[in-house]
Amino acid sequence: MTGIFRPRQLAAIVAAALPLLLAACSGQYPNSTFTQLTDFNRDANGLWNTMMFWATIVFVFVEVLLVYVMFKFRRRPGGPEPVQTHGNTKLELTWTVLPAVILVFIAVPTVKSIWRFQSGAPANALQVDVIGHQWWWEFRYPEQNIVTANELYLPIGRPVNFTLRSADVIHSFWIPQLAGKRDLMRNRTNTLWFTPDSVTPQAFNGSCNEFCGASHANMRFRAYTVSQADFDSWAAGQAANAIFPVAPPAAAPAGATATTVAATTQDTVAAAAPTAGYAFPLSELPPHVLPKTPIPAGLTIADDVLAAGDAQRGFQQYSRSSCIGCHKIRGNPSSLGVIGPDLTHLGSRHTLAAGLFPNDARHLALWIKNARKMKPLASTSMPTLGMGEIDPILKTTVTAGLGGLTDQQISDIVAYLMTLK
Amino acid sequence: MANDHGSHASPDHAHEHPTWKQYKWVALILTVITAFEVWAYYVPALVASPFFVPMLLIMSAAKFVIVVMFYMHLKYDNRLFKALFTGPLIIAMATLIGLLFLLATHKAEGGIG
Amino acid sequence: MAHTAAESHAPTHHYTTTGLDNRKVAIWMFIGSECMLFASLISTYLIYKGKNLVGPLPHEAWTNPQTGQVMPAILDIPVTSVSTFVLLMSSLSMVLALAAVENRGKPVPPGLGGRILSSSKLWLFMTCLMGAIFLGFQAYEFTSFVHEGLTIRRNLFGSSFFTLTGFHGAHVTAGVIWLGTLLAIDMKRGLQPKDAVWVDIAALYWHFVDVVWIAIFTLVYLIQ
Amino acid sequence: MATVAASPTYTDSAGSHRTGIMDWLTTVDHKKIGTLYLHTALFFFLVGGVEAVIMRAQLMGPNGTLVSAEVFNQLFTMHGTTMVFLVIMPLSAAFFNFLIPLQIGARDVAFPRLNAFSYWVYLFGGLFITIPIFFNAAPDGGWFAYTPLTGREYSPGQNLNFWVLGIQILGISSLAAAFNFATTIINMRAPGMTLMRMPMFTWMSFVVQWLIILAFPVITIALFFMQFDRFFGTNFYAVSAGADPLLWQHLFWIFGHPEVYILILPAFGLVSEVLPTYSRKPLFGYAVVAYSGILIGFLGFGVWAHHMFAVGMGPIADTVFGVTTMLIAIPTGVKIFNWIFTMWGGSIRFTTAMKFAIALIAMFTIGGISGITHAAPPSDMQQTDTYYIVAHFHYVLYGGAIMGIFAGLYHYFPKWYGRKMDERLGTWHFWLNFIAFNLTFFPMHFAGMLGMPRRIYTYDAGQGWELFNRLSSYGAFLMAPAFLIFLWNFFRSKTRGEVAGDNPWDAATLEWSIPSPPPEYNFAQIPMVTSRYPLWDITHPERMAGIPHSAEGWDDAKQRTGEHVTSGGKHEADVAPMHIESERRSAKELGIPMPNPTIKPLWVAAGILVLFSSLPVMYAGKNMIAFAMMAIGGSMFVGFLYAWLTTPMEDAH
Repeated sequence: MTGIFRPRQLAAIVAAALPLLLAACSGQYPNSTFTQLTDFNRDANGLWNTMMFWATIVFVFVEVLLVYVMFKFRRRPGGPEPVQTHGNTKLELTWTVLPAVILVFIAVPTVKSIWRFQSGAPANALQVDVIGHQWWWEFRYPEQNIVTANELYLPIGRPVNFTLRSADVIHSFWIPQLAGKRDLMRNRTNTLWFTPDSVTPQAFNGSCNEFCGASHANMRFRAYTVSQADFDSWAAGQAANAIFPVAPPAAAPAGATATTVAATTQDTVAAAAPTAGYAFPLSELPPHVLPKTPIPAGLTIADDVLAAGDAQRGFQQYSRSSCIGCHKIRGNPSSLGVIGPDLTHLGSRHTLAAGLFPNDARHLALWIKNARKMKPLASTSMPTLGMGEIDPILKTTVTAGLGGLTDQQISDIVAYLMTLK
Repeated sequence: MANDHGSHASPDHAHEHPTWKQYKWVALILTVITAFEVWAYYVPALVASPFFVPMLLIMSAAKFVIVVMFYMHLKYDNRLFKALFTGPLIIAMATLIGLLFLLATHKAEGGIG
Repeated sequence: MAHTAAESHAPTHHYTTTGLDNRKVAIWMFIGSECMLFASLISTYLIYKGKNLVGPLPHEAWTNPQTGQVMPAILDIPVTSVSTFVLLMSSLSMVLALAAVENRGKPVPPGLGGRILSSSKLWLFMTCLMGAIFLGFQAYEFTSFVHEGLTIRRNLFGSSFFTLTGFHGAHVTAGVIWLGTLLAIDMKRGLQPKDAVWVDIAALYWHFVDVVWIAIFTLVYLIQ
Repeated sequence: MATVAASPTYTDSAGSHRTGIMDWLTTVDHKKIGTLYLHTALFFFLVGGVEAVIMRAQLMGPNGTLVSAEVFNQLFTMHGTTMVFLVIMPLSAAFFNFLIPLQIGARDVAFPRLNAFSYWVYLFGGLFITIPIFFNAAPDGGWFAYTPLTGREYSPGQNLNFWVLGIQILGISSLAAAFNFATTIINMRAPGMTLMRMPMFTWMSFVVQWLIILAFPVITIALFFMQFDRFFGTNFYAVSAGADPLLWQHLFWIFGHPEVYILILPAFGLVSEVLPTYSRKPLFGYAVVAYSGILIGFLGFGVWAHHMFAVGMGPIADTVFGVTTMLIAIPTGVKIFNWIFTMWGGSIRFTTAMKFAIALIAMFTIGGISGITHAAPPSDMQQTDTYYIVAHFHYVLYGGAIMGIFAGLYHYFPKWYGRKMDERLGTWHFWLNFIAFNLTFFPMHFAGMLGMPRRIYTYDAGQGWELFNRLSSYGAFLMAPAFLIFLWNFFRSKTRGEVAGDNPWDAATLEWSIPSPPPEYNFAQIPMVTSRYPLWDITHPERMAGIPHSAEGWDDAKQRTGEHVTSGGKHEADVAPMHIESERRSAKELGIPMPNPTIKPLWVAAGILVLFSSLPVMYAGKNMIAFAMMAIGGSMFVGFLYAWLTTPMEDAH
């Protein structure tokens, strides 16, 4: 009967699987876990290879045996009645003991690896605190006094120890090419450490891996491994207060407001480092790190309005908008919120909205206009701000009374924020 | 009738039940242990000693076993019932101990500062 | 004996593979299952012990954040010791009730003691009564805790304590209703030895609820 | 005189001749209840399948826009919940109901009315948890419902209420059924049917009942905590009050891991019936297969935390749970080899049932091997919560449980309905299903190891996952017609299939010694069993030469009960040496008393439904309506339960 086709089917599957497996090791899989870029992954992959070695043997043995039995013992017309056996103690003992022996070969390196990576990080490790939020990542470097969001810089060759906590529900921190994942949660502090030791600077995608609500899929981040020198430069830049272009040009509107603003900016500049720090060059970012999420239909901003955005006006607008209640910009004395991501060096980041969009003027403007449309339930606290937009959660139209912003005002704020390198 | 009686006298009834005398003694022992436990609770030196918790656990286990053996007549009943009870009890205790080991470590934090 | 003709012709005892009654097999498995149920409840209570952010606390004095007043530990050991004793004694009356039903039809031992011991109604009633007294104590304990500020929402201790003892209390309540029903049947037509298995499974349930309390009393009330 | 009160004698009741819908609503016949389970579960299979197809359509390409994030989250939550609680468990329950009494030579289960109750609770619970999806209010916290996400603070909607209450209702059904079947297997076996002569399906079912008895109380408590948190504001999972976010996870997986075996072991039992039949050989190493089933069940309680390696339990716990998990591979591997050697030297007939059984061996092996890879925590940290895991457990639960259940359905259909399913359509179903299954799930291994997380409703372009997702989606689209072919074949064959006869497959166990479909009383005379394959003793004595026979058990029974060995309340005359019954007579003619049909279990179940439904009403702030519902539901529950318990099961003579 049809049983005869089975082996071919099986063979076809195995044949189809092999090239896929080979392809998996090549460069077109930018989030592959099969990398040699950290001590952690080398360890995990060593373990994987050991297991795959035995798995292949067991798989081939079992399936070949099965196929052989199906061929050899299929019913033939007029065939004899089968010889009756109902057990064989020696055989059964063999296939009980053999797997047990194989498991020893797997268990020993497993246990070694468990203890190696769970006995505390090396003393010289760089400390990074990761805090998961619905749905974005907060990264803090306590030694460097840095607070940033959604983009992580790691020096090559130095172990890094992550302390993982959550502000709300459980999240899971994962950069597949660098290490395994660890959960972040309230009331428990987790750790994870590894040493990125690739030769060249690289950029990676990271993601949340524990289901954390509506926008779980949109909780992504980026990690850059850079040289120690670049890292130091980056760290110095990030640790400093926001740099904001000095005093308004001569043509700036006169009056009390302008004066206060000027005074404030002067202070800001005085406290800030003179130059922005290192940032991973945009031109060197591999394509998979650049977000390609489409903009939702019906959400637009006119090019000319966007281009006309003025940073100085934006600064004023920002400083009296509802933004300051949730976001912090060190150097802007009115922007002190801590609920949302720290925006002090927003302009130095390459992505927006937890890795969902490229961080350019257009996306930032649309994000401010209607974040809840850009990212489902982006957050109950990041409101829809564009005048005339419909809030997808509240189902109401945003008006000036509700703190709505015109496209022009948004463009100004964007211009301001993009200066925060 | 005799047959009927015979079939009724199946193993779960064919054994000796404990008697009133035994019941009385069991009740007395339970009372004494309970009284001792409560007394121990009020002796600060005892409470502070490292034997306090093990002692209470042993006494409570003793009461547990006595009730199960005599009042639930597991001592006299069919072996099957012993298996039906002790099996799950062992799994339940192992689970309890495993959970305590795994979850004793969490710390309540006020929140993320 | 007093049997109808039809009954004596009828087939007799259900054949079972083990010779044991189906209901008894089932009740023991049910009790095994209940072990896991209470193990989960007790583990949770113990895990959350000492993890409270606010009082009241079971064994330690605590400071009321609103008033700054130092409040004593909340558990009332003397009261609970009495209710524990009552529940333990209810197990004694339960075994006597079962024995009385099983021995019905046999000659009653001479004297008042013999008559008392052979009264299943009395012992079923006593068991129900003691169960009800236990529940009364629990109701008193719960209300006084609520007055002292410990509600099921208050803290981890409140949630796990009320749930654990509440589940036990619900079991006692079910037991009282069950035994009350048996008592009503006994009053109506008299329980016979053939009905003993009904009393037996109710008794096994009742004793199990008792041993759970033995564990709770030690783990929750006595160990600090 | 020794008549036990609750077990009055059987009689042929007047009520047993009801027809039509009332017949189904009032039935206490284990075979009919099995049929109800089967059809309800197939309906939910269709629902769960539609959910899966929509998800695969959404994920076919990057940045899909077919459904919103909210809808997708409801879909994957309900797909998991449906397939676990409303499809595989009830399909297994259909077989428990239909087969266990037949396989052990009993006239019914130990508690027939409790059995009906279990079914009605399942049906109501299933509808309770499923219907909200049509109002975009279905549970959306995943089938694992991790706290604190599922607490009121982060999921304030009604969605999760339906989940927590629905699973609680379904738990009542599973527990009631488990006590019933475990008692049946312990206590209702025919004389001589010792434990080591039980058919393997009954053995595996027995292990499963124990897993349910011990695992479900834990989830019951975990759900109560969640329920209290959501409805009454307690703090069990409230992290802001200092609760441990892992408490739920541990309790859930203490239940959840045994649950995996609850899903797979019945299928193992079914293929252990199918393989010997079509190989014409007894099961190789019967005792070892039985013991390994027990061992899998027992070890299943000691491995739960391997679902949680990413939560950071510390090196000791990781080591312990990693190693115990690896140990489970041993008894599982033993089963695989025993099945292969059952076929070895046999005379294999490739019926559809056999094809599915062999597919189980082949596919479950893949799932088992990938299972080993995440028994190693450092490796699992790269795998967990990715599509690799999705691939793994579909190889176990679809390649294992579902394939086994299909094998069982094709194999037992003739016994169930008296007709065979069409083999040509069956072959189509098998091959389409087999190809579609591998096309759907094999690429997921790659997607996962190449970095694709689970439970995401969208992914960006250029991540290297497009190909695998497209293949998986094609596979899912192919699986749908395969299932429709099965449904067509199933319903058509009931009335138009080839008439089967009593023992169309030449099988060896008791259920094949009676007419197909079995008469309501199952066995006119209870057979005395003297070996593991009682029917082959008659039809193929030559096969039974090496297999031990004895009067063990039968002698015991005789000795214990004196001259009066009876079964199911029958006289000794109704117990007879192993024989074939092909004559079909009515219970009345034979004088076999049957339990009365009754609608009370349905009403008790309905009372539970009303009681539970009051809580979402309360959550919506309509307290008066909620209290009214509680009062109505509570009194229905108590009232009908009393009525049920005080009515004897059968009419007295």
